[in-house]
Amino acid sequence: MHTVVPDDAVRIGEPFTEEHESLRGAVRRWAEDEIAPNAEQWEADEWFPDEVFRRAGELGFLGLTVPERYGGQGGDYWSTVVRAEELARGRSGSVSMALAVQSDMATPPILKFGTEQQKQDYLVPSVTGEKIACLGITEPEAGSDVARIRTRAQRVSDGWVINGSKMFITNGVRADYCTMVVRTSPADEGDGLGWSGISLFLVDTDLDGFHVSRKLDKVGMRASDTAELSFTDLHVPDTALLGTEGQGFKQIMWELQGERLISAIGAVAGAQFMFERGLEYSRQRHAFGRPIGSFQVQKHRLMDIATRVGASRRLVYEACDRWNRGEYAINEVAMVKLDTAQLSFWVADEVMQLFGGYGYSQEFPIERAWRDSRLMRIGGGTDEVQREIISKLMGL
Amino acid sequence: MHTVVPDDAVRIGEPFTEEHESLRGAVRRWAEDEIAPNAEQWEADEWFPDEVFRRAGELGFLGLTVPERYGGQGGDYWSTVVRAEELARGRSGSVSMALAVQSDMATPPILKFGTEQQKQDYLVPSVTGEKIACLGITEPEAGSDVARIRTRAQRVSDGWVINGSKMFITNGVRADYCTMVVRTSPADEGDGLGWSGISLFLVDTDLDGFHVSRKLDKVGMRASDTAELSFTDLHVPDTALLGTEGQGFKQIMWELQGERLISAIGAVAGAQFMFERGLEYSRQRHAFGRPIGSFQVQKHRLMDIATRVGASRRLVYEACDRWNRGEYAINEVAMVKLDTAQLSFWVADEVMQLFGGYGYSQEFPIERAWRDSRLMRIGGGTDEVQREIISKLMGL
Amino acid sequence: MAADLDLTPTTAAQGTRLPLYAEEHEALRASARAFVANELAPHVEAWEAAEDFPRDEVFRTVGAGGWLGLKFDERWGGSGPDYLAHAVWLEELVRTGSAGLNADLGAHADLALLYVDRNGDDQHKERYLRPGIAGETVGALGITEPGAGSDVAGITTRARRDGDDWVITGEKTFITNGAWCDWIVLAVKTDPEAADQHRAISLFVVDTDLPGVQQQRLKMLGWRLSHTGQLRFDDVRVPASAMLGAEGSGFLQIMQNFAWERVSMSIGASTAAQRTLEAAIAYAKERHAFGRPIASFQVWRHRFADLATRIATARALTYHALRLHVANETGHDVDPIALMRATAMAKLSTQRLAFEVADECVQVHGGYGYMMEYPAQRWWRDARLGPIGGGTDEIMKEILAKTYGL
Amino acid sequence: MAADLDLTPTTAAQGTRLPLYAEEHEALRASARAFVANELAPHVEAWEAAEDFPRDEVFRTVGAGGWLGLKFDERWGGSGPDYLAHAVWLEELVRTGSAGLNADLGAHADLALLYVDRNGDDQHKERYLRPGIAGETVGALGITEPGAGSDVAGITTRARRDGDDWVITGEKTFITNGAWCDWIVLAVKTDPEAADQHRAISLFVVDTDLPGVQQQRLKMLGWRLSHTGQLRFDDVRVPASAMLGAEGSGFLQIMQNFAWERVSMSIGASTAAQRTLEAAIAYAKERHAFGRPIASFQVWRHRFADLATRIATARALTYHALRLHVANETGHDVDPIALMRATAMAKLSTQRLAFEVADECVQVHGGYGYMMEYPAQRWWRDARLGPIGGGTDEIMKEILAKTYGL
Repeated sequence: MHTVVPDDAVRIGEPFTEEHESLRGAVRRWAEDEIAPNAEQWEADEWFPDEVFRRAGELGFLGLTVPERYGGQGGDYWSTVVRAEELARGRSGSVSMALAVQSDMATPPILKFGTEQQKQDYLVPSVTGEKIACLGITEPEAGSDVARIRTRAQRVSDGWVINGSKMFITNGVRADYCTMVVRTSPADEGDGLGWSGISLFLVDTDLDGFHVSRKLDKVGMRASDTAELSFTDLHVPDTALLGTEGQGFKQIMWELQGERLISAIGAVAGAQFMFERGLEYSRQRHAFGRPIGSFQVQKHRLMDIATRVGASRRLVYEACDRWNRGEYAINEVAMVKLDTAQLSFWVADEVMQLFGGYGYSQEFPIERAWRDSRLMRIGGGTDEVQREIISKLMGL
Repeated sequence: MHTVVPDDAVRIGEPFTEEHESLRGAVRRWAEDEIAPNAEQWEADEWFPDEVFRRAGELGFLGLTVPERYGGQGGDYWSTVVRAEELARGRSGSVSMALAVQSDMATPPILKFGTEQQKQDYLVPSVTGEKIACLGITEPEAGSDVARIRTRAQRVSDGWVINGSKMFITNGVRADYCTMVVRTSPADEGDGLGWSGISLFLVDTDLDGFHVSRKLDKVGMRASDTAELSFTDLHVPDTALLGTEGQGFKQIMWELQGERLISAIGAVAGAQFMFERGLEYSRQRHAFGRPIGSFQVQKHRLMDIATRVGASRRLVYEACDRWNRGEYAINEVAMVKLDTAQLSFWVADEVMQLFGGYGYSQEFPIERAWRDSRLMRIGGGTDEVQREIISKLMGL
Repeated sequence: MAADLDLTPTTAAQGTRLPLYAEEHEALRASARAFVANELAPHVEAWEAAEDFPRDEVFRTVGAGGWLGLKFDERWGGSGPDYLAHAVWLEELVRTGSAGLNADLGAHADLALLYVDRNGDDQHKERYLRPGIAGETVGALGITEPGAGSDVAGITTRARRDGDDWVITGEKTFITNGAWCDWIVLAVKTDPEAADQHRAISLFVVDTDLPGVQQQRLKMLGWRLSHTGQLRFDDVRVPASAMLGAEGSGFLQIMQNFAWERVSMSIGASTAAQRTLEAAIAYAKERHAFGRPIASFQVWRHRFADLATRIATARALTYHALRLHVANETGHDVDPIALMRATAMAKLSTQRLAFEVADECVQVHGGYGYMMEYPAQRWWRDARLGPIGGGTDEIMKEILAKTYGL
Repeated sequence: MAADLDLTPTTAAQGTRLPLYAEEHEALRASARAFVANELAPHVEAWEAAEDFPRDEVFRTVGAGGWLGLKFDERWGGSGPDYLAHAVWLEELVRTGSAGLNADLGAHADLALLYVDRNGDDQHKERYLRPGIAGETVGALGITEPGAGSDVAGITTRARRDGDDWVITGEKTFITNGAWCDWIVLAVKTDPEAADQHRAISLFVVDTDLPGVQQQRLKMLGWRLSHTGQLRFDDVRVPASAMLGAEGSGFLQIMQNFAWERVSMSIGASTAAQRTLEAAIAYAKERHAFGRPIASFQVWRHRFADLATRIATARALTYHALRLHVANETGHDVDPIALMRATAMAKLSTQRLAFEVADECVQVHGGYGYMMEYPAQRWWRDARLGPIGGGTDEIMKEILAKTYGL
């Protein structure tokens, strides 16, 4: 009989090997020892130290799937899964998000599309955490709609001149460079907007003409810096072009898969973490003389949560499996993005209700997780955008 | 201080007078004594006797708001509310629906738009139950979209010749006449379909060319006869035209308000009835050694039901109040139609879950109410159509 | 005849069988709206940013406007009792857009003053109600404790007799105005050993400048402009005259006064839901995505239609509860079970809904919905208190279940 | 390089870390699909209209096709054990479009035969399993009673010792195949006074042609083609050899066999949900409203996207439970708690979902959805059993809660 158990899985039914589990331990220790104790303070500071990036790099957590020749660990995608899962124990959505932008959003296009020089100049120092990266897609007037970006690069003799602006850019205040989506020629059709004529650039943030217009004040993820950027006659050399001119839309579509997938992994991990907090509280807290977990309504609430978390995790793992094998699983990725974004906020909200007044109070970490998790249904393509993708793939 | 209590209300906070409450008693007795005991058998027969119409007429229940000079009771709309509420105790959605078609869908346009002769010929015998009426709007290819009807009446020297078909016509198998929506001229624009050029007719079903193509086999409301009708060179006299030629769309839009409102009243009443069945069962049925109503999850389920029923009833009453005063409350009516259609099936479904296996069994009446109540989200304009109406009225 | 058929949709009505507001109330609404627009709304963004507002100035201005006395007799400086007038004020107060500000005003006028008015003697009213109506002092209501969230009978703050005085010890939390109130109506156990625990509780009015009282503000997800706090009472000595109502009557008083708390919360939440939906729609009409206004997408149109329908339903129930409450207050013979059900159901119908509307409002704003510079996020945070505060949704269901014998 | 970037969405995959079906299973799928299409599906509408199907012919045909023996050893006429092969069969069986037919086949192969295989001795297997696999006799599983829906420990059917025999008295209901089975695996109390009620129950295989057995068919909302029934046992005498497994081991056997019942129900429901969604989409593409295909309306497109996402999620969990079950059956060291959670969660995730999909399928059909001539109404009625049968959704949560110590 055919076996459904991989030989090297350490737990039946799970995709992880011993190597992954040992990485899990290392990430968890870092998250619990070095992040969690500072999480509240960093939120209050509306900033966490750049040192976190360097420390993550030192520990090897920024290049888990990057080939060793660029300083990475050369692991498979399950290493990334492990990192994203365990980072939830750092209790800082802000740090998790910032690191995900660094390793799973802004830099994979460099590895995939970049020249050797670009890899040396940007990827290698990003893996060590010496350089901090951000990703520039969204614009003030083009939220979920990449095809409508207006930031333009004009060819000049010795490179390109970029004008425009970018919005909601995570790490944007502190980044050393930006992997940026720019229009290099008008779209073939209609109003000149559209998916054609878009290219990617690697832009150093210390260049003249690169401005951080403002640091945005967000309702959650407050330790993470989010910027509005503007570019005025920003001159970049020819070598700033990443990949093929005019292929940027396709390239960024590819990037978005990894972006959405890591956000989905993190969302499930966050939901699991919140479930555990709820479970713990339901055993400790008493009302009307008994633990609130003994009230059937709270018990069933927790089991509804456990079931949805359990189910969502399995679809995420299936999508990870495809991504790990190099498939372009746009359907599964859109599904897990949609599903887990809703899951994570729903779980946070249910756990808040379980905590009652204490859930609403800033004395307990529930309300912060609740605020943080709400971003998922907006960032990386809203729920509505994911539904558009899925329904189009169904031929609708 | 201003008083919020009408002087003649018999219960504080309720809109009913003593007169209404006495009518309520009469309807309830009829429903409990003469309908409920036969309901199961009629469902099995897929028919209930025509006698039910005549008995309802005899008791005065078919002309509650019709002026006395046409044989009615000359009451206000709250009488209709009382009738619809108490008929739920007859446990026959089929009978409730058939009577509602007679008194609140097919005949109000006669009273409102008809000539004196039409009132004498159709309204008066409908109030007594001697003539049974049906309403012909929907067509096989125009479900929720009145403007797209294709049944046509062609002017001839001595009247009109009608060709076409109608679908899902309640009372259509047994009706003596049909209040019918017919296209009398092509619409002004586009493909000749559209809201203009539509008129109403009163058509005797015994005329040559009027065919009951088939009696439809439905999943619920099985004692009620639903027909597909077809018309082949059906000749009607000039006097068959109801109201003004070409004004039929407006007239039927008006009719739909009363149709949706009575369906909403019935839906809430049905939901209330189901809630009471659930409450009763939750006290009687034991599991794990105690009444299932003592399990918190079932308790909260019932209270969720009670709350939604309670809230929906209040909006229905507000809409009834407007209708009673002659307002064209299209927004409120669409809202109560949408809300109560969802409510009544949701309640039936929750009560089925409470009943467990017995809810699924035909030994108990729960599964029939469940099937019956599902029609509301489809008939009289689907949920989706109501949302279109409401959003358009919000300027969207 | 058909030619005369007027199919103009109606938008508002005042009928004979379902009356609520009278003409005088609509006149009052205009002046309430103007007051809110002129005196409060212009400051809200600055106050919210500072998470503070000038207590005395605001309470006195509102008091001088007459808005704190609508429910109370002229004898004590009020203009009522007219609960409907106060309902109009609550509806208009929502236009401040700050649930935290409204909560502080409400904890004073709808809770603390209400208890004094309904359960106090003339001496209490002279001392607390009259200056309270004028906005000269600020009150709070102290029931909830750290260890007893929704379980009133389970409170442990206690008062022991010492000669003619009572000496109070315990802790209260989640008390709106608790961080800065001048006085508080406090639920304490005066007879912790009572066989009937419902007779164990009494109410006191306690001045917060007495020795042994500590007040501390709480930081919360929302209502950040409110001065919700916790209070400690260490051997706080009060005279016997500080007792509100009869000894052992506290539980009953609390249960009776819950009716208005729930009605007022329902009015606030259903009105806030309506305002928030309007703001969401306005934004959706203006903001474009994929080259069209967001409001032109069918999924948003239908979502707005669903929300509008749910708001209408919840508001209809709220008005029903309000009608019953007013009838009850004006000497009509209202079935107490019907009143209890209507008020608990109204709270249950409105609070989660108001939050869900706010959540959709955030969603329609996209990335901007997550930004502090837009008020959407604040409405969303603020609205989340509703299903928790004033008795959680779960507690409402428990209360309702009791009325059905479950 | 970008020019080589292949963004063709993938549609199916078989990976190394999350393996499930092997190539041999996909081959089996093709023949299962052909069998269902040729032997069963063509008759379904007629059978459903008659609410009956030719028992012996159908069971023998399915048996002869080898579909009843995939999970069982060759020694008894099976071709396994291969639960994955059987899972493939269950997925394809959904294409009959008749949950009632599938239920009768499943009650025989996935419940009755499973119990005999796992808990019976060679004599039992010779007598029941071998002819059962061939489709020559039809079995059922009798646990539920009129007074004990989900409460296995609360059953009252009892067997008392009489010499070497046992004499059984009691009643069972909601037993699939109960109305026409040749034999039934019956849960009875053999020691009603046992201190540990979990040791009070034993299982017997009882022939239904014995004196004192009465079988009656039940009429239900859905599953109308199934022969779900109730049985009465009036002093039914069976020999000691009719006992399956050890005396007092019944509760444990039942708990262990629940795993496959839940997995098989989850496979059925998640697959039915997928098929129903496909049918709904096909109809929406073809049917026009307001001059356009219904499928072109954004609210329907997004609703379909949501359903597809939820189905994918539930199926992923189902496959996880299936993986664990297979690993457990094939001698791997599976954590029993993980298995119990995965199977209960899978059932909880899939059953309500399958119904909700069917409900949307009715809705998209409009008036036609309500008509018996379209299968949508049948799928909808049939699917509603899922959250009730095989342990209600509420019971699943109770079971899960126990695994978390709640």
